[in-house]
Amino acid sequence: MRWLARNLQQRIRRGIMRSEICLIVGGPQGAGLETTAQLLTISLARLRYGVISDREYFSNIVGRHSYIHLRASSREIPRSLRYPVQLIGAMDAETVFTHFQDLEPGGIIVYDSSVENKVVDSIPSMERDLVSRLKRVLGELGLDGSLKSLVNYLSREENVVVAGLNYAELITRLASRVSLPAQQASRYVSAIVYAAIAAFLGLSESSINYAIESRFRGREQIISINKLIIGEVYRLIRGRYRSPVILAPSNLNHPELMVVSGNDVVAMGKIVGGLRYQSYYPITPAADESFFIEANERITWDGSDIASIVVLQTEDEIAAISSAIGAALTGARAATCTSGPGFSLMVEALGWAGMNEVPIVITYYQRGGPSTGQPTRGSQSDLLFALHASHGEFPRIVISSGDHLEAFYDAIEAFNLAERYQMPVIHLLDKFLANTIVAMPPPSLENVRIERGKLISESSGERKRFESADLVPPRYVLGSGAITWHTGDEHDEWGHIDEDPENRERMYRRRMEKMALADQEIPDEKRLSFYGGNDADVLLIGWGSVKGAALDAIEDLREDGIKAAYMHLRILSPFPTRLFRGVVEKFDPGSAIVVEHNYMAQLALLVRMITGVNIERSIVKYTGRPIYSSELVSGVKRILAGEGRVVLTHGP
Amino acid sequence: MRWLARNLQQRIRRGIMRSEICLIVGGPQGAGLETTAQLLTISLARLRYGVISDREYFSNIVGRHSYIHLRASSREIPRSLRYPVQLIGAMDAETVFTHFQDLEPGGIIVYDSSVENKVVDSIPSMERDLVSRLKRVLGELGLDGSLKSLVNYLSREENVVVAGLNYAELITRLASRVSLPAQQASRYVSAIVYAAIAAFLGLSESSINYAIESRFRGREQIISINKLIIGEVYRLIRGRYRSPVILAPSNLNHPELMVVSGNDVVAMGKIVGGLRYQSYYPITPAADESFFIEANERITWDGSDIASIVVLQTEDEIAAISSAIGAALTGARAATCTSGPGFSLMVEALGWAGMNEVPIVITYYQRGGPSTGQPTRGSQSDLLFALHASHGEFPRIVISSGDHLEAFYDAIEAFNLAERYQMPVIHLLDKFLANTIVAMPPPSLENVRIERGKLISESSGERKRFESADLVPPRYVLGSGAITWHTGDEHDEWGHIDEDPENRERMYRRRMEKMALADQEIPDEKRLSFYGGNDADVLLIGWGSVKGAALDAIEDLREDGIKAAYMHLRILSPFPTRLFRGVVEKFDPGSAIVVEHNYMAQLALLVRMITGVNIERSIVKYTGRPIYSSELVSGVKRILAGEGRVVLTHGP
Amino acid sequence: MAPSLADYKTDVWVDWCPGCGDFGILAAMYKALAELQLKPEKTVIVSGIGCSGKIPHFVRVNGVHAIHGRAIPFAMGIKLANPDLTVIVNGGDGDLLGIGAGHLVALGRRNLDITVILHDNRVYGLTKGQASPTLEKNLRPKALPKPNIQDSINPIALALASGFTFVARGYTMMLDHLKELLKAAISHRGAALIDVLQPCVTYNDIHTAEYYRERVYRIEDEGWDPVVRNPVERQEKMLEALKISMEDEVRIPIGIFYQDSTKDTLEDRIARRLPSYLINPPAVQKIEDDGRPILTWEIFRKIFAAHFVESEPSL
Amino acid sequence: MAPSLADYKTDVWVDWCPGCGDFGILAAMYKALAELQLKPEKTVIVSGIGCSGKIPHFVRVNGVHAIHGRAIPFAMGIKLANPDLTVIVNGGDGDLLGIGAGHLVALGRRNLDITVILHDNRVYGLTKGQASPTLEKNLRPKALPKPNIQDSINPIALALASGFTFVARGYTMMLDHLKELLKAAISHRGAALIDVLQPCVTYNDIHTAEYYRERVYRIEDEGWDPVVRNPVERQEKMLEALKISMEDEVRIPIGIFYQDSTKDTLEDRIARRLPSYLINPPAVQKIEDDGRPILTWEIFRKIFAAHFVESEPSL
Ligand SMILES: Cc1ncc(C[n+]2csc(CCOP(=O)(O)OP(=O)(O)O)c2C)c(N)n1
Ligand SMILES: Cc1ncc(C[n+]2csc(CCOP(=O)(O)OP(=O)(O)O)c2C)c(N)n1
Ligand code: SF4
Ligand code: SF4
Ligand SMILES: [Mg+2]
Ligand SMILES: [Mg+2]
Repeated sequence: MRWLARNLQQRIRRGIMRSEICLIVGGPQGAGLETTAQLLTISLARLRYGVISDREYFSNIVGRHSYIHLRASSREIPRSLRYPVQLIGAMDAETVFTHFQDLEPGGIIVYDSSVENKVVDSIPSMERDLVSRLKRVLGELGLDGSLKSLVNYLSREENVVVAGLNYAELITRLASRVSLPAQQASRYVSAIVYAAIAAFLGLSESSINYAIESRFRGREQIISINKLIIGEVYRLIRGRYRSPVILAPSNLNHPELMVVSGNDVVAMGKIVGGLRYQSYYPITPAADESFFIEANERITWDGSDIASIVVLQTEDEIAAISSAIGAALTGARAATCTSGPGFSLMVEALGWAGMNEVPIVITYYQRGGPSTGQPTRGSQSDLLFALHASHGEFPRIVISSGDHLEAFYDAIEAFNLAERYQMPVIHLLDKFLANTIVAMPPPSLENVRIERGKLISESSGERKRFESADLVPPRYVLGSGAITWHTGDEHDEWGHIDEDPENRERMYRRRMEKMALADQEIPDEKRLSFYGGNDADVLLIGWGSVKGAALDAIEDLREDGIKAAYMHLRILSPFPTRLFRGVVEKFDPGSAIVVEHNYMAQLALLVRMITGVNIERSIVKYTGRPIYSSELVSGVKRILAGEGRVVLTHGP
Repeated sequence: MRWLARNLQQRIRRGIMRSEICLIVGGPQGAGLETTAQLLTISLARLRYGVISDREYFSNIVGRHSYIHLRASSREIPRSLRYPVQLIGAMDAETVFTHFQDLEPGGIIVYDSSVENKVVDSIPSMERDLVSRLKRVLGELGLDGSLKSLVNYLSREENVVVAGLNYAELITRLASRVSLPAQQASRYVSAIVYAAIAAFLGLSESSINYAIESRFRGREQIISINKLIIGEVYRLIRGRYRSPVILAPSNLNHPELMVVSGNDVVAMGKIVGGLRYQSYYPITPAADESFFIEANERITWDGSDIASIVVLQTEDEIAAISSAIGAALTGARAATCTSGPGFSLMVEALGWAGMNEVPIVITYYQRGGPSTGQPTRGSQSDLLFALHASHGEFPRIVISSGDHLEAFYDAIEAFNLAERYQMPVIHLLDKFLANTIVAMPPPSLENVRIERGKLISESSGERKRFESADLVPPRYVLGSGAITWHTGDEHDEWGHIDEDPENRERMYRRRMEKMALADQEIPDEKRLSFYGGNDADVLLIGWGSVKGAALDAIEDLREDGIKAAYMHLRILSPFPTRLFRGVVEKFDPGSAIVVEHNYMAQLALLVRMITGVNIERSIVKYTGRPIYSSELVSGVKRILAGEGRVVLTHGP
Repeated sequence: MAPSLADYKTDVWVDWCPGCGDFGILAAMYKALAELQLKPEKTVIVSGIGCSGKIPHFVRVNGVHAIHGRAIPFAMGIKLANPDLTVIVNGGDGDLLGIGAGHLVALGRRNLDITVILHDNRVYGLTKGQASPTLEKNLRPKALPKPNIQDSINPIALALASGFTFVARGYTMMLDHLKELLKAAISHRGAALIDVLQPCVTYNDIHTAEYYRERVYRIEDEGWDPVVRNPVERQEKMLEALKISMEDEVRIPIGIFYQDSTKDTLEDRIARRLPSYLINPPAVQKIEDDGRPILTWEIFRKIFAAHFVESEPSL
Repeated sequence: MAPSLADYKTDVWVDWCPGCGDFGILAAMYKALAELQLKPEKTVIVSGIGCSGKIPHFVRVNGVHAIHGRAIPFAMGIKLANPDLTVIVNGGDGDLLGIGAGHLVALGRRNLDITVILHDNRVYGLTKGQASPTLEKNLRPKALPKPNIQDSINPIALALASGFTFVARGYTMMLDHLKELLKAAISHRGAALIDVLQPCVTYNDIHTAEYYRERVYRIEDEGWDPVVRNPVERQEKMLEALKISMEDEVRIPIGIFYQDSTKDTLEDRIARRLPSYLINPPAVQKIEDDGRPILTWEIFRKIFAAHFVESEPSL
C-alpha cells in the first residue's frame, strides 16, 4: 500500500485536512457494525488520534438499526460527541434515511448502491414514527422516498460526496478470489464500510493492517481475507473520490493509547482495586462488565496465581446482592453490577448491608426508565432513587463518574470508601459511559492506594462486631477466628437482636453519624470539580456523563464570546455542601443551570434538598440519546435568551 | 352487682373522680394482654368514654414483655397518649419493673403478689440494657432489686396504691368453683387484671358484663367463668382499696362508638371503596388488614351476594404487587398491603404500574428500619423512599393519614385518585396507627364518592390504551371487549414498544404532566390541614400519626401560655406547595418545627426539595415508640429555649 | 364472524433473528388460537422480558408484556380478577426458571387455570447469550467466556414436583405437534406448562435444529398415556412421567408427560368460598351506584357490627 | 481444647414459645456440632426471618441472620468467598419454600456444599400463624380466618427435582435421629436439605406432636438405602426417593431419602477454573502490598494488553 503515503502528502498540500472529524457508521444490529467501529478505533488510536464513540442500538439482537457515532481528534482526547457529522458510513438504506439530516453539507456518504431503489416506507425495521416524519421531510424536498433520489439530492444540493458501492457485487467478486463460501461473504460488509471510511479519512496502510491484525488476532485466514477486501475497497475509494475530510496527522504524542468501553474500564478498576467476588444477573448495559471480569478471573504472574476472582451469574439480582454481602462478610472485596430493574430488586438487601455495615459495592449503570423503559438507551434518572432506596435510614456513599478515567479511579475508590466507612457504596454510571469506547491515555497506578479500613482478619473468640466506642467499629470478618453475629434487626454491640429504646437510639445514631464522618473526611476535591473561571457568566452544573459535553460546551461557548464554567459533582453522598455553596455563591443565582439526562432535573432537587440552594434553570434530555456538546451550546444560548428549562432532543 | 352503683355514688361525692386517665397494662406476650385491653376498651366505650390505646410488643410470639398504653377520656375522643400514667396493671413482675418510673405519684399498681420475690436481674425475658439501667436506678433508691422492695418503696415514698393480688391463688380458688382444669386456669390472669382495673376506674357492672358478652360472644361457658372471676376480683378490690382514679361519667353523647385498630379501619375503607382484589404476603404490622378483609371477603345483603373480594396470600411481595397490577388491568379495584421490607421488594413492579398507568393502591405500614429493623415498632422513616422508589421517573400519589378517621377516608380516596389519574397510589401509614385501637364515633358515609375516572368497561376492537390526546388516556380494561397492549418498555399509543426519540419525549412528558394535573386538581384542603391560629408563636409541621400528639400538644402548650399551631400534611405527592407556602409565610421562619418519627427529619428535606422553604428546627423520635404529647410539649419548650434539634426518647 | 388465522396477527414487525425458534412458537400459537377460535378480546397473553417476552406484540389478542420473571404473578392477578379470560403466559428459560422460579413453583401448587409456554433456548437471548438455567454444565455456547459451571434444571421434573396438572414438551420445528400441545394445554383446566425446545440461532450453537432433529422423539409414539383418570392414579403416572423426563440428552422426549383434570383449580376453590365469584367476578362487579358506594351505611353497620359498641342506655 | 456441647451455647435468651419444635432442632444442632467437633470460628449459621430465623443468636458459632427468604444466597456468597467455612442455613417453610423457593431451586442446581435445615411447621410462625407452603389444602390451623385454599408443596420432591445431592427428613421430637441426620448432612459434600417436621405449638393445632407421633416412620427401618454409589444409579434412586416422598399423610417417612456424593460440587468446578481457589480463597487473598494494589502497572499492562494500541512508530 505504498500509494497511501504519496496520496496523503498530496492532500496535505492541498490543505483540505481537518483536525477532527465526526462520523456515523450505521447498519442493522448483528451485521458487524461493532467490527467496523473497532477497526476504525484501533487504526485511529494507532495513529495517535484521540477517539470517542457512542453506540446506539435497539433492544433487539438482529435487524434493527444500530449506529456508532464517533469523533476523532488530532488535537485532544475528545470528551463528547457533536453534530453535524462529516461522514456517514451506511451498511444499509435505513442508515442513510435515519441520519442524512445530521450530515454536514459537503460531507460524505458511503452507501450500498445495490439498495438504491429502497423507499423509506418499505423498510420493516424502521419505526413508524420515524418513517412518517421522514416521508414528510422527503416530501417537502420533493423527493420520491427512494434512497436514490435522496443521495442524488444530497449530492446535488448539499454538495455531499455520495460514494455508492455495490456491496453485494464487490463481495461476490472479492470472495471468488479467496474462495469464500457465499454465506460467509455477507459478513464482510463491515470491512467494506471500514475500508471506505479509512480511505476517506486518509488513514495509513500500516494502521489499517495493525487494526486488522489486532482485531482478528490469531485467525490468520480471516486476517488475510480482510486485508484483501479492505485494501481493494480502499484503493477503489482513493481512486474514485477526492475526500473533503482527510484527518491531519495527530499532534498527540502518547506512546500508546488504551481502547476501552466504560464497562471495560470499570472492570479494570475493580480488578486493580482488589475485587474478589463479583455476582451478577445479566442486564443491559451492565453485563459486559462481568463478562470482562470473568474473562480475567484468573491472574497469574511469574507462573503463579496472584489473584482469582469468583464471578457468579446468579438466579436473580436479589441473589446477586445477597451473595455479594455474604462474600463481603468474609473480608473479600465484593461487588455486584446491575442496571435499574436489577437495582430495584436489590433494595431490600441493600438495607441489610446498611444495617450491618457491610462494605459492598454496587456498580449501577443507569438506563432509560421507568420499568423496562428503554433498555439499551441512556439516562440519569435514578439519582434520587439510588440515594433513598430501601426502607429505613442508613448511610450510603454514592459516587458517579464523569468519564472513563474517573470511572477507573472511582471503581477503586468505591472499595476504599466502602471499607473505610463500612457502608454500601453505589457507583452510579450510565449506559452512555458503559457503551462509549474511547482511545485514551492509560491511567496511572502511581497514586492508587488500597485502604482496608478497620478490617480485622485475624482474631479469636467472641467479638463485638458493632462496638460503639468509635463511629466505625472493628470489622471482624467471618473466618478471621473471631465469632460474631449479624442481624438485620436492630442489635446490640454483639450483633444480637435488641429492641431496647436506648440501645436503638445509640446504634441508630452511630450508624447515621458515620455519614457525617465521611462528609468531614472525604476531601472536597474528590467530590466536586470546578472547570472554568469565577468570572463566568454561566455556571453549568452536572454529574456523570454530562461532564464531557459540558466541558466541550464551555470551550465552544467561549468561542462565541460566552464565558461559561462547569461544576461537576462526583460524590453525591455525602454531598459536598460546603464546596458546592462556595462555588455557587461566586455566581449570580440566575446564572446557574443544571444539565442532566432526566425529566425532573434531579440534581437540582437534590441540591435544593441538601444545600437549600435553588437552581432554577435546567437543560435536560430524556430521549435516551446522549447530550451532544453542539446542542448543549445552543441550549445554553436559549437559557441566556430567557428560557427557564430547555429540553434537548437531538439524535435519532 | 348492685354494690356497684352504690359504691360509685359515694366516690363521686367524695370528689376524687377524674375526667381522663392514662394507664398501662403489661405482661408477657401471649398471656392474654389483648383480651384485657379489649374488655377494657369495650366497657369504656359502652360508657361513652373516648379511648385510644397503643400496643407495644417485641418481635416475639410468647414470653417477651408487651404492654398496652391506654388513655380514656370523659370529655373527648383522645388523640394521643401521654405520660405519666395513673395506673399500672401488671400481669408479671417485669411489667412493674419496666414501667414504675412512668407512674404518677399517688397512682395505682395492680400486681401479682405471688412473684414479689422476683429480682430484676433474674428475669430472662428482660433485655440486658434495661436490666442494667434498672439495677442502677433501684440501687440509687436503696432497693434490693426485688419486686417487693419496689412496691413497698412506691407505696411508702410515692403514695402509690399497691394492689397486690395472688393471681395463682385467686385463680385456683375460683377455678375450683367452676371446675376449670388447672392448665386452662392461667388464661384468666388477664381477666383478673381487667377486673381490678375496672374496679379502680369505677366502671359499671353492666358495662363489664357487656364487654364480657361481646368479647366472648357465643361461648357461653367462657362468659360465665369470666363473669364469675371478674365479679369476684372486682368486689375484692372495691372492698379492699379506695381508688384515687375513678373516671367521671362521660360528657360525650355518641349513641355508639366504633372500636377499631388502624388496620381494621383501613380495611373497612378499602371495602367501602370497592376493593375487589387484595394480595398480600404476611408482614407485621400490615397482615392484620388482609386478615380483616379476608374475614369479610363475602358481603351479602338481602340474601344475595353484593360483593366478593378475592384475597390472596402470595408467595412473596413481588407476586403480591404483580398480581394486584394484573387485577387492576381487568378493572377491579386492586390493592396490596405491606410494610418496609415488602415494599422494598415491590419497587420494580411499581415502576411497571407507573409506566403503564395502572391504578393500584399500595397500603404501606411503616415500621422501624432499616432492614428487619424493629419489626413490631413504629417509625416514619420511609417517606423519601416511597416518593422515589423504583428506577426511572413516573408519577405517583402518596397519601398519609393522621388518624383513624383520616385513614378510613384516605383508603377510599386512594382508589379514586388512582383511577382518576391512572397512577399508583401509596397510602403511607405506620405501625403506631396500625396497632392503635380507638373507640371513636363511626365515620359518615354521607360524602363518600366512588370516582372511576376514565374507566372503559365496554368496548370492542383494537384500542389505543395510551392515547395522548389528553393527559389521562381512556382506560380500556382487559375483558372490556377491547384489545389492548401493555409493556414496561417505552411504547406508542397502542402500547407497542417504541424507541423513537420523539415518541419517547411525548409519552414521557405526558406521564409526568399527569402529576401537574393532579397538583392542579386535588383540592388543597384534602392535602393539608392547619390547626391553630395565625398568631401562634410556634408552628409544628408533621404528617401521619404525629397528628394526634401535635394537636394535643398545642392545646397543652396553650395552657402553659405558648401559642402553637399545627400544619398537617396529608398528601405528600403532589405536594401542596402553594398552600404550604401560604401557611408558612405567615410565620416567623425560625418558629417552624417539623415533628417526625425518623432521624433525618425527612419531611423537612422534602419540604426544602419541593418548596425551597428551609425548616431548620426539628423534633424527632426514632426509638420505635410513639411520640407522647407530654414529651412533645417539653420538646417544643426546649426548642423555644434555643435547641435546634430535639430527639425524643420516652417510652420503654 | 369466526376469526381466521390472519386475525390473530398484528402489523408489528417481528424483530427476532431470522431463523429463531421463536417463530415456530408464534406460528403454532396463531394456529392454536385460530383452531380453538379463542376470542381475541377475551384472551390475554402475558409475557416476561427476553426475546420470548416480545411475543404479545405480535399477536392480536390482549397483550401484557410484564417485567422479567413476573409474568406468572401478573397473569395470576388477571385470571383471578376475571376468570372469564383465557390467560397464556410466555417466558424464557431465564425468566421462568431463573429469576421467576419461585412463581413457577407457586403456580403449580395453586393449579390456577393458566397456560405457561416456556421458550427454552438454554441461553439468555436478549442479553446476548449468557447461560440460562436449562444449559447443561460444562457446555460453552458461543457467547460464554468460559464453559458453564452451573448445572441445568429439568423443567418437566420441576413442574411435576410443583403440582402442575398439565406438563408437556414441544419442539418448535415440529409445528403441528406443538400446536396440538398448545391447544391441549389451553383447553386443560388448571396450571399447564409446555417446555418448548427453541433453538437460538444467534447464541446457541450447541442446541441447534440439527441437535434436536437427531434426538427428539414423541412419547405418544412409544405408547405413553399421560392422562390421570382418577386421583389414585396420580402418583404412579407422575413417577412414570418423571422417569421419562429424566432420560439423558441422547433421546429427548416430547409430548404430553402428565395430564390430570381430577384436581380442583384455584378458581373452583375460591368459588366454593365466594358463590358468586364465577358468575360475577371481581373485575366486573358493581362497586358504586351513581357515584356512591354500594356499601351503604346500613350494610356497613351490619357487616362490621362486631366493632360497634352501643352506649349504655343510661347509668 | 475440644469444644464441649456447652461451648456451642450463647447466653442469649431463647425466646421461642415453650414447647416449640424449634427447641428440638436447636438441641440436635448443639449435639451435632459438638459431635462433629466443628470449630465455632470456622462455622457459620445463616438464617432467614421467622421464628426459625432467630437460631443463629442461640448458637456460639458465627451467625448471620439475614433477610426473609435470602439465607441461601447470603450463605452462597460466604461459602464461595471462603470455602474453608462450614455453612449451615436455617429457614422456615415460608422462608425457604415461599419467598425463597427460587433460591432453593438454584442451590440445588449448583450443588454448593451448604446444608439447609428447613423448619417445617406448616405455618408462618413469627407473623402469627398464616398458612405456609407446606400446609395442605382445606386445612385450617387456628389463626386462619378460612381454610387454606392453596395446595401444599412437597419439599423432598422439590429438592430432588432441583438437584440437591443430599435430601432427608427429620422430626424434631426424635432428637438423636435428627442429630444424626444433621451430622450426615453437614458432612456431605454438596447441597443438602433436611426437612424437619417441627410442631408450632402456638399456631398449628393440626400438625402437633401427637399428629406426628402416630404417623412418622423411619425409612431406614424399612430397608431404604439412599446412597448413590455410581452415577448410573442416580435416576433409579431418585425415582424411588421421589416415590417414598409422595406417600400420603397417613404415614410420614423420615430419614435420608437420597445421598449422592458422585457429583462434583460448585467449589470443585470453580477450582478447576481457578487452580488456587481452594488453597487461597478470595476471602483471604492479598490484594495490596503496603497499601498499593498487588496489580502493579507491569501486570496491568500485560493482562489487559489486548486493550492497548501502541502508536505507530512514525509516519
Ligand atoms: C430484573 C431484570 N433483570 C435483568 C433484566 C435483563 N434481561 C432482559 S431479558 C433477560 C433474560 C433473557 O433470557 P430468557 O428469559 O431466557 O429469554 P430469551 O431472551 O432467551 O427468550 C434478562 C436477564 C431485566 N430486564 N430485568
Ligand atoms: C420481605 C419480607 N416479607 C415479610 C416479612 C415478614 N415475615 C417475618 S417472618 C415471616 C414468615 C415466617 O414464616 P416461616 O418462614 O415459615 O418461619 P417460622 O416463623 O414459621 O419459623 C414473614 C412473612 C419479612 N420479614 N420480610
Ligand atoms: S437472540 Fe436467539 S432467542 Fe433471541 S431472537 Fe435471536 S435467535 Fe431468537
Ligand atoms: S410461634 Fe410456633 S414456631 Fe414460633 S416460636 Fe412459637 S411455637 Fe415455635
Ligand atoms: Mg432463554
Ligand atoms: Mg414456618
